[in-house]
Amino acid sequence: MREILYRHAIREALDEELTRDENVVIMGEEVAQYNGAYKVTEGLWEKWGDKRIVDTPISEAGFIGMGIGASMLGIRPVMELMFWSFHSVAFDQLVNNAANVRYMSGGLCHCPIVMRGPANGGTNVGATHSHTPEGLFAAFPGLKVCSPATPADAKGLMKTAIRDNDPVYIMENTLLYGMSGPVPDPADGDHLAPLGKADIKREGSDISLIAHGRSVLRALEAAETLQSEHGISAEVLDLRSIRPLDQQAIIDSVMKTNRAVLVDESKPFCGVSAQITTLIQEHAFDHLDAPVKRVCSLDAPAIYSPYVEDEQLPNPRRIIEQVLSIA
Amino acid sequence: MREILYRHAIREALDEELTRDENVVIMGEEVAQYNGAYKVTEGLWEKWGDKRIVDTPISEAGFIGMGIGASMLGIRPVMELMFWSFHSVAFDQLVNNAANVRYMSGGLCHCPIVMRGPANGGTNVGATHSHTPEGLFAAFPGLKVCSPATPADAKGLMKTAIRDNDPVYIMENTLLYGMSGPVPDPADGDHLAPLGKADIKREGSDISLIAHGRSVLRALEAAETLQSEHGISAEVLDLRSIRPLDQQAIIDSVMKTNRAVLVDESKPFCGVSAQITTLIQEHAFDHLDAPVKRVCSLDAPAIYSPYVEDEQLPNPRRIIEQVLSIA
Amino acid sequence: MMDSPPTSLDFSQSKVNKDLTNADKIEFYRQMVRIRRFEQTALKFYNGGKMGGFLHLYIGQESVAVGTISLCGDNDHVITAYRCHGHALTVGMDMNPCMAELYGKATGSAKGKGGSMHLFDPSRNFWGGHGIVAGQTPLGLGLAYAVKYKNLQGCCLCYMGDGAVNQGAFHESLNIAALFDIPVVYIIENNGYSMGTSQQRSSAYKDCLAQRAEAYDMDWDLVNGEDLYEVRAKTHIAIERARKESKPTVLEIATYRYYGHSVADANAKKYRTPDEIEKYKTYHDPIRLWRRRLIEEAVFTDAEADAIDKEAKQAATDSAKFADESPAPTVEAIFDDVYWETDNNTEASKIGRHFFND
Amino acid sequence: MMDSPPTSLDFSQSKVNKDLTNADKIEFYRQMVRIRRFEQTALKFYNGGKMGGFLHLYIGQESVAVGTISLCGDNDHVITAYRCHGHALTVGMDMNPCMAELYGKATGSAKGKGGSMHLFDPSRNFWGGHGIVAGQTPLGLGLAYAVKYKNLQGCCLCYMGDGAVNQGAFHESLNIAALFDIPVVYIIENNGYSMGTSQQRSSAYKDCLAQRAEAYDMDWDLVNGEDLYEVRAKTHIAIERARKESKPTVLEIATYRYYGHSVADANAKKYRTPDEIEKYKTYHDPIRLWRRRLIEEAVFTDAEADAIDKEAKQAATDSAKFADESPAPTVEAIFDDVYWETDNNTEASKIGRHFFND
Ligand SMILES: Cc1ncc(C[n+]2csc(CCOP(=O)(O)OP(=O)(O)O)c2C)c(N)n1
Ligand SMILES: Cc1ncc(C[n+]2csc(CCOP(=O)(O)OP(=O)(O)O)c2C)c(N)n1
Ligand SMILES: [Mg+2]
Ligand SMILES: [Mg+2]
Repeated sequence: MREILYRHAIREALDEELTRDENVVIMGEEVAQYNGAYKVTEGLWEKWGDKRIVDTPISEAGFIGMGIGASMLGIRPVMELMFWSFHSVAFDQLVNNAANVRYMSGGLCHCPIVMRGPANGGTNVGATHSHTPEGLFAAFPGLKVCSPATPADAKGLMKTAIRDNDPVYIMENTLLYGMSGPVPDPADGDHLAPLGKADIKREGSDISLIAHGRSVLRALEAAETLQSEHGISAEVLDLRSIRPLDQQAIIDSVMKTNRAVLVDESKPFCGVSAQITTLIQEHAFDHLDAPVKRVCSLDAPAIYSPYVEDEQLPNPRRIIEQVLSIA
Repeated sequence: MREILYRHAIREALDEELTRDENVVIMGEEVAQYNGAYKVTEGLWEKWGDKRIVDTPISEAGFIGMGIGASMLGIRPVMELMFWSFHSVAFDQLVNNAANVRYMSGGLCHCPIVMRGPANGGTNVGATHSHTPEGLFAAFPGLKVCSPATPADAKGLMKTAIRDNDPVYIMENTLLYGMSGPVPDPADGDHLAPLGKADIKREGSDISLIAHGRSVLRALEAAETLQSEHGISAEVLDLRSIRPLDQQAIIDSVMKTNRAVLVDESKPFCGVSAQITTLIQEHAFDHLDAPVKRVCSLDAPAIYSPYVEDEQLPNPRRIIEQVLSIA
Repeated sequence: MMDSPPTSLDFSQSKVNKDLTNADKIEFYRQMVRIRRFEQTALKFYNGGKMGGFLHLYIGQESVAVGTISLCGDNDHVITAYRCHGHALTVGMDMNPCMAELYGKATGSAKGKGGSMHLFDPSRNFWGGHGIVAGQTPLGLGLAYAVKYKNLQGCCLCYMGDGAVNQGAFHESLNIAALFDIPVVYIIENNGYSMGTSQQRSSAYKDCLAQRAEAYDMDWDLVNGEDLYEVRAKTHIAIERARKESKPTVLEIATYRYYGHSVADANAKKYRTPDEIEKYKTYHDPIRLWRRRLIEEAVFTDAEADAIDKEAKQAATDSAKFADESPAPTVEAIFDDVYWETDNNTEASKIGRHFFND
Repeated sequence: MMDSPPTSLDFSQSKVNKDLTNADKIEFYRQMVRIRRFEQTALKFYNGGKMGGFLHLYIGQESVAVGTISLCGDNDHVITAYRCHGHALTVGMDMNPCMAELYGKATGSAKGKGGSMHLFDPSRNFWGGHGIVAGQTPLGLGLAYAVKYKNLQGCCLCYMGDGAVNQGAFHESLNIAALFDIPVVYIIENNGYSMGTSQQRSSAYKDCLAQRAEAYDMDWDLVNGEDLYEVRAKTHIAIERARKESKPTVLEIATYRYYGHSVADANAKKYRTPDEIEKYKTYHDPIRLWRRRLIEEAVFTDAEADAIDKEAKQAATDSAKFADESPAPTVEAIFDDVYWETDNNTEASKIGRHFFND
């Protein structure tokens, strides 16, 4: 299969959906003429022009709210947040209007919008630019959240999200944009990945490493070392979608391995990993041979220093440490 | 001991701290001339005047950011959010500036501010006015969060929070404002309650009900019924403070009872209860005779209808159901 | 507001008003009276314990909704804040689902999920009813954006209070509206107070609030809300500007609310003198003025006006009965209307877990 | 911006400039040169892989920080956005801790925690360095509020970019500043672009951005940033208004940045013509103009100016050496500076658990 970059996989998804549905419009800061701060939308403005690819002022509450309002009338905006971190200035629109308008209207309005952009640490941009708010948003019923780890999933989830009739928030990763991987050729038909379906990225029998986003890759690295150096066979389950969540896949994996380490770049307090731990201990209580362990970002605001930021994030060393503590 | 209302306990705390420290200033919408939307600040403007009790426009990002900036210069603002739900329009100030300014300056700035207001469902005000964001904010290192269930704790925590040199977010409850309880007389000295210390509101031996805020009262009701109708002795642990968290008290209680049901008005996904479950299963794994169960708000936006909203919230019936499922 | 000088212009002679038939004029009367009677009835039953939460009454402001919405066509949209009963009835919603919504009944327009602040009827281009101050202002922008995107000639009327102008989202919206030429008409219903805070205590401004539009090189106007003709004449200009030139406008309509901020407002008579309220009711009441006008114009008689009033009162009473007798939502219904996909039982809704109650 | 007409007024004759000693004037030159040399050095080592994250250069804008901050006294405070090196050096921060911060070293002004966007020095009334566009604007309001609360005569200079004026928080701040008479001076450093978006493509306005102040009945002025005398003269008026009358002002200072938005900006020469950049460098460079002026005024000689330049260059090089040789923060240090109470090991810090790594 051809290999393409994660960022190009997303662009391809956008391009295909722009072609498929004339109501799809891409909006955000620097997405058009500048080609996107991280070049995800490169070339789209040239191809599609001002109507479909729209540069906005630095007014996240304003333009995201505008997208939500437009979506109620049937437009399908795909909004780029240059960083997901900037959710903080648009939070009301993101969690009240998008998440609640269907509910408060008794189902009369709907909100088929996609919000996307990078959400990650690891690029030394400090505390205000390194949020990983998967759990933050998944906590709001009405929203859907996913976080692709590979180019194929990035493309497949994006296309599905754009067709979904509910608000879907996609958290990408600047450190993944430049990574390549196999993505089916468009000639072979639409490549869609369902929301709500986890993916076993590596089969294993001794322990389940459960992750999403870039943490999946860190977990895979750790799994290799666990196998080669410790003879431990780790399964790596990529959640892909945080809400809807593939709870069955989580439970199935843990029932097989009887042990789990969660790898989650968000902060530990009330993070996605806390939710997954809660589900595991409830639904696989009798199958657990040890407490579920977590590897999260160290519990402080994101540090700038390139010398230590990597240690603040989940990394193979810390994953292996946790695995060995219960294996 | 004298009994006073929860709202008056808070007012007394504010009044005492206004007296103690001339840098304490109360700010918010309608806190002065109107006496507070929920009358918490009643009479303070008359007593203290325009300088110390400040009415603000409906500009939460603006005035909360103003309070944060002022706190860096040594003012000790106590900011009222008319509803904690309105955090959504001030989120950047609340989670970036207040939580990170100390960190990003390498400890050079500090931010001794208190944000307070009601955070609860149960008053039929619908999805945009019924948030309980204890976990949402406790997830941000740099912030402290507490949620008093009784007048005495409301007063004691408020006074401690105002003296604390870090940002403390206090989540009150409109349904508690009108409840009375014993509060030590000011004549007997400062009544302070420490942040980070849970309080056993009822001793028990068969199961731990762990809660905060109004859920503590619901848990106490449930505990009575459990005792009288089912012969189950439930301990009720009131967390009071979500961050810092009295983890030891949680673990101690569970080690004694071997079972826990968490009662938490927030939504289940990544709520406070998910975090507590995670801690319990990690630190008391071998002591648990059953999975930890949770009673949260039903996982949908807050419904308006007075006929059903109560069923969406944790209530004794639902608590008892969960207890019986594991006892 | 109440001290606005009597208008020197006679807006009844504006084209958009001259074209009105008698039936049209009577219909406006009927609409205003229906709002008032509906709300008086709601107030009575709110006080009787039939509703929960808030009840923000529109009484005193009726001419704003009726005058402005009377200009709307098929491609024009309406969105407002929590003080939304007037707009809901004016776009044509029946009293029954509105009242039932206030009661929190399953027959309510939002099935009892939204309550008084959240009346919606997309089939009539009415997009709510929103509780977060100014939170609807970017949504209104988006509705207008969509109209333009679809190459339709239309606009969105987006209402807000005088206190809402100090929310950042509104300013972001103004800039975008002007920059992108979005056909949105922002209508500030200036009733002089945001809760207990007067305009002077909440906003810094030169001459008026609408003038803030100048910062964005946007058109604006100030409207005396007590005169339905003026409301229509000036709003018509803004709407035409939106439809024909795709240009936004900010209108500030001076009006007044007779009751407290919400029915729960214990201070309604503290921050305003009873005299101020009485003066407005006596000299500036939009319904009273319109009625007098129509009698002067010999459009209807006192008796005919009374009949309309009586009918409205009856309809309101009937709606309360309807609401009262309607079933409450079930507890299970709490989980409906969260996701389109689960509501519609689509393929997407069957993959993964959407709700998390354990 | 670069096409601003040559000023007709000679601001060197304003009182605040006439009072300057030669030493003062030379000091301004030195400060501007130090900023430029510091940043050129930073750029070199950024490209050499010594730093992470972003590097937003201030080169071209030096007269703004130097001209405005030169007017500050003990009770005046400074806060800005992420393009903060110029302000940091001008308030008097040493190059060493600044450069070390860019390197992410423990000897950095924020111990390597903040990086290039977050230089702070409260001991010099400098409150950062803030990364969220316009997020600092309410903080600046608060600093000024505190000055007033303490009955001190002072103000806060709060800087932002031209793109930042479209964030809601800024508008909320303007309203509060005017309403409460807060002694804050908002300074829009208008370099014509927010990233790749020109002022025209991001903002709707009539004549200029500062004029938005009128919406709040607030004073404003437009300043040609290439002329240090003009910057000082006009800023002085605003500062005096703040100090003496406790009134806010919005100043818009026309300036230009030579480099891309950040060093990582791949498009720096796409959205602006190389010609535009060259033209500014040649005809409008504030350092070049100031130097020429001081030579004309016989304040210093070319040789003296060169010596200052050389010294600045050396200091910058030294700071890079200092930074390079400094230790990195430890992993344990990640947990410092989160809470005042835990840092200071207070009683409060000993109750309950503050951090949650398992
Ligand atoms: C963001 C936000 N802050 C505060 C509130 C509480 N609140 C509801 S209405 C209101 C006053 C609004 O006044 P105005 O905009 O003049 O509208 P009016 O009530 O007069 O129609 C306030 C403070 C809210 N709903 N949302
Ligand atoms: C709320 C927010 N949105 C977007 C960004 C990304 N961003 C950083 S700087 C910038 C451009 C700002 O331009 P301007 O205000 O003119 O300042 P300049 O860079 O020219 O100094 C953008 C879009 C951000 N940091 N914060
Ligand atoms: Mg009002
Ligand atoms: Mg700029």
